[in-house]
Amino acid sequence: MILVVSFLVFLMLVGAVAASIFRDLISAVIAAALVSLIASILFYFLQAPDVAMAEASIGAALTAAIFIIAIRRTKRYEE
Amino acid sequence: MGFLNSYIYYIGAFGLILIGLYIILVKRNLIKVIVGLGILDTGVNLFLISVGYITKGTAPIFSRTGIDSEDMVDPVPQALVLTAIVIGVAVLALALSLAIRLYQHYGTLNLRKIREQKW
Amino acid sequence: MVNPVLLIAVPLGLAFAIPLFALFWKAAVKYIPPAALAFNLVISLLLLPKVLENPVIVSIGDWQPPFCINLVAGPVGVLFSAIIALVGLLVSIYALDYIKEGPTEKYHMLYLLLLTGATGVVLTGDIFNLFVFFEILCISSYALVAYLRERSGIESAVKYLIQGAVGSSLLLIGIGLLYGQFGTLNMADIAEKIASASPISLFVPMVLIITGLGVEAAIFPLNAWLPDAHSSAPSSISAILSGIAIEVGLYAVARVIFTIFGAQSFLPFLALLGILTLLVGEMCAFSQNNIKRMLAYSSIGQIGLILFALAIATSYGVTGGLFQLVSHALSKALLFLTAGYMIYRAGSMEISSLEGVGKKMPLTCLAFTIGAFSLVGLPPFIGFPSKFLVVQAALATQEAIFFVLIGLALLGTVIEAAYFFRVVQVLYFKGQRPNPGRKEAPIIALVPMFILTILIIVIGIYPRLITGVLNSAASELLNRVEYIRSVLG
Amino acid sequence: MRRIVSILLLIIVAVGISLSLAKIPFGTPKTKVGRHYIDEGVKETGSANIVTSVVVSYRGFDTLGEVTVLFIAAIGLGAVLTANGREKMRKTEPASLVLYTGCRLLFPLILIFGTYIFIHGHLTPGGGFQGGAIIASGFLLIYLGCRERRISRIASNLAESLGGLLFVVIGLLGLAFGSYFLSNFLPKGTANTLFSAGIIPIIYIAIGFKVGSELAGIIDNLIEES
Repeated sequence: MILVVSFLVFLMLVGAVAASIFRDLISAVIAAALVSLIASILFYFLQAPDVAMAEASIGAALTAAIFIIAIRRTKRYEE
Repeated sequence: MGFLNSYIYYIGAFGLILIGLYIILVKRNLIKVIVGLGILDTGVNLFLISVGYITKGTAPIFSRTGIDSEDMVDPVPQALVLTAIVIGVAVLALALSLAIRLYQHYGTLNLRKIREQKW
Repeated sequence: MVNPVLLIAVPLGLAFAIPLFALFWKAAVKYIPPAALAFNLVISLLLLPKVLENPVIVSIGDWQPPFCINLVAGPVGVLFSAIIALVGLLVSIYALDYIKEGPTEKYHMLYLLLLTGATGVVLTGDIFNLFVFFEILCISSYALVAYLRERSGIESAVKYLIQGAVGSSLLLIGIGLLYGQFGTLNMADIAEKIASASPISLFVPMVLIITGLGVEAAIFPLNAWLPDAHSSAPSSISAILSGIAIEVGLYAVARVIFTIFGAQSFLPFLALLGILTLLVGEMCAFSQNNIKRMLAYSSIGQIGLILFALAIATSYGVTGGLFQLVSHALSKALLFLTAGYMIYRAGSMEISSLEGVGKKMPLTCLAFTIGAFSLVGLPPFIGFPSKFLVVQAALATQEAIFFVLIGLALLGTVIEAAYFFRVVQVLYFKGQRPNPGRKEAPIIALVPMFILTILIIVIGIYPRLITGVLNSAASELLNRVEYIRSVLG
Repeated sequence: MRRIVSILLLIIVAVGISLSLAKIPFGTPKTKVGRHYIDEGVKETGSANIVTSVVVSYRGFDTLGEVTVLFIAAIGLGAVLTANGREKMRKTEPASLVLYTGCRLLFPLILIFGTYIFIHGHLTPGGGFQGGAIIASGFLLIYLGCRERRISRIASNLAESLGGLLFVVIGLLGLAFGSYFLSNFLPKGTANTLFSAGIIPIIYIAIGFKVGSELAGIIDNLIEES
């Protein structure tokens, strides 16, 4: 169990670093959504199913969607 | 192993908080900064939930009779985080709409180039 | 028995109802904020005599504190909610005519919600609830700064939003640390338990919380957003941001330091920060050519003085700080309201372009002059007794550090006088253009200016009108044992 | 330069927080208020899900503030993005038949699922926010798949406004009947049945409608070309 959690935390931090490195903003947003998704799994492990649902639906799905809509209306690549 | 057992969630939460702050402080692109705000929010939420956790606890829901209420994790941080998630998405949405307008006015999202006014 | 929860629930309900009104009767929308705020003013004034004897504590839900959220309507809370309702009412009357462009019903909704959030912050007795209302206040001000959708407005809203969002995340981390240590969120309950905790574990949450609140309160290193945001918002919003929002932020800082942490050793540092804020603000204001930026920097200076007075932490000092806060709220609101129409008629925000406006709109300029003199601290206006009280309080401490700091504060006042007199001189004595065609501000905008002027003069001559309330408010802030006892019973 | 200063700042933050974390060991029970909610929550509110009873009942005022924050964001976003002049909507390619039909088939199912989530908020995990977000994601699907379809702005404003008003009015009714704002004045029933917990399901339904329409409105405003 603890190994699974450690692996997920590692993956989450890698996702966050990737979100900071990617110059393609769409990729950065996907990486941030991955962070949210793993966080929601961690919430489930921490016995917070309500929060896990909210994070998965609001934090991962809707936030990524509005980010992508906004990027479509501005510019895709970081200068 | 004991170290991981007791600190892994805190490490994850504060890792996210520090990475989020780093993105906000260093990156130039406004959308990137907003992504950083989102990561910072996620980290704060993870920290709040970890504060309320009890080892080998169960979710605070009496879905069937005979659940031992001694082992239930603290419901208060979960309620706080539900609030914080919604507030976070509200701020992100407003920030993105401002970013769209900013791009229409300046044709760029680079915060270092947008310096009409002095700080 | 008037329940203080009405101060929050009724404006909130009316704000939610505005979209319905907009469907059926669009012309009525702009009268809803004045109506709601007039209601709040009446309720606050009704509550005032009662809370001077005993603070009114009401719970939300059927439980007793600390198991539910409670509102604490003590002298401080009711004093602040009365000021918020008064200034908000006057500014909303002004806005009836001033706001004509753009999605006006959205403006009125956001405006009402901003003031509801401010009322919630000053009344609540629960630290997470304070965070939520603080977010209401901040988010509606981000949107209102960008209301005109110009380049500068959007840009400063973005800066404001990023700094504010980081600040509120820090605030939330601080609240989480406090909850982890004490297992409760009620401010009185935390304050009761805090004596048993070790100082080092309290220091970090305190710094995080004060940093988070300090962004909105514009304490020195955290106020980069303020001049931009205040100068590019519509003038009615600048008046509210300068007259209400920063003050509410300062209230939250004072409440956290005095009531929750009771941090006596932290106060000299805060006094130093206050004087730094004051000097930075006044010096930047002196070098401005844009009148709204000048007023915004002068707000920073005034905030510094209030923070300094609160940090003296004697009954005198806190009373002086609160008095200065009231005086700043009234005077700065007046200044921004008058400046709004002066800019509108002159067509530019540059001070040099205001030449001769004094002859064109004599009433508005007279009101501006009175506001400026009051802010500088000339008798017989409200700024005089308040500044006098602050100086007296600093001298009464008999400590060398406060003597030095109040000397610096007086230096700041001299700078302040210099730039305000320069503006007044431009208004009246410069530019002999031969076009004295009179064009006053509309009557509905003159009414709130007139009421503010009257208040400034009357309280300036009879400061006893409010010193009683201020005194008991100061003793509520300083006496945390009494606060804990009245909430927890 | 900026990077070095930022990293120094971050190190200070990290050290400070880890110092204070020593007082908050992970995994040990350390709460007082939460214990009370677990022990008494079912008896006092009638809701089997303690998180729901905390969100809606014990800390209902926070929740009122929170839906207000979302309301402000939706309005502010509308105010910022309102078109200055009349500009035309961008022409977009119609979606393929498979996508179109799939979206139309899925949409009612998603709506039903969201409604289920918020009606059962006091029994199972989930509630107004989660259900509202699911409903909003259904509308997102419609925007992506069937581009010519739009929800009527009036209907969404109405849902938003009535949801908020219902919340405040229930609170004021509690003040009238139970002498506390948001007092639970309806009979609480037996826990773990659908019709229990008094005002909690009603408030969660109001929140569900409000959150769903607000999030859908946010997406609608962002997607529309201005």
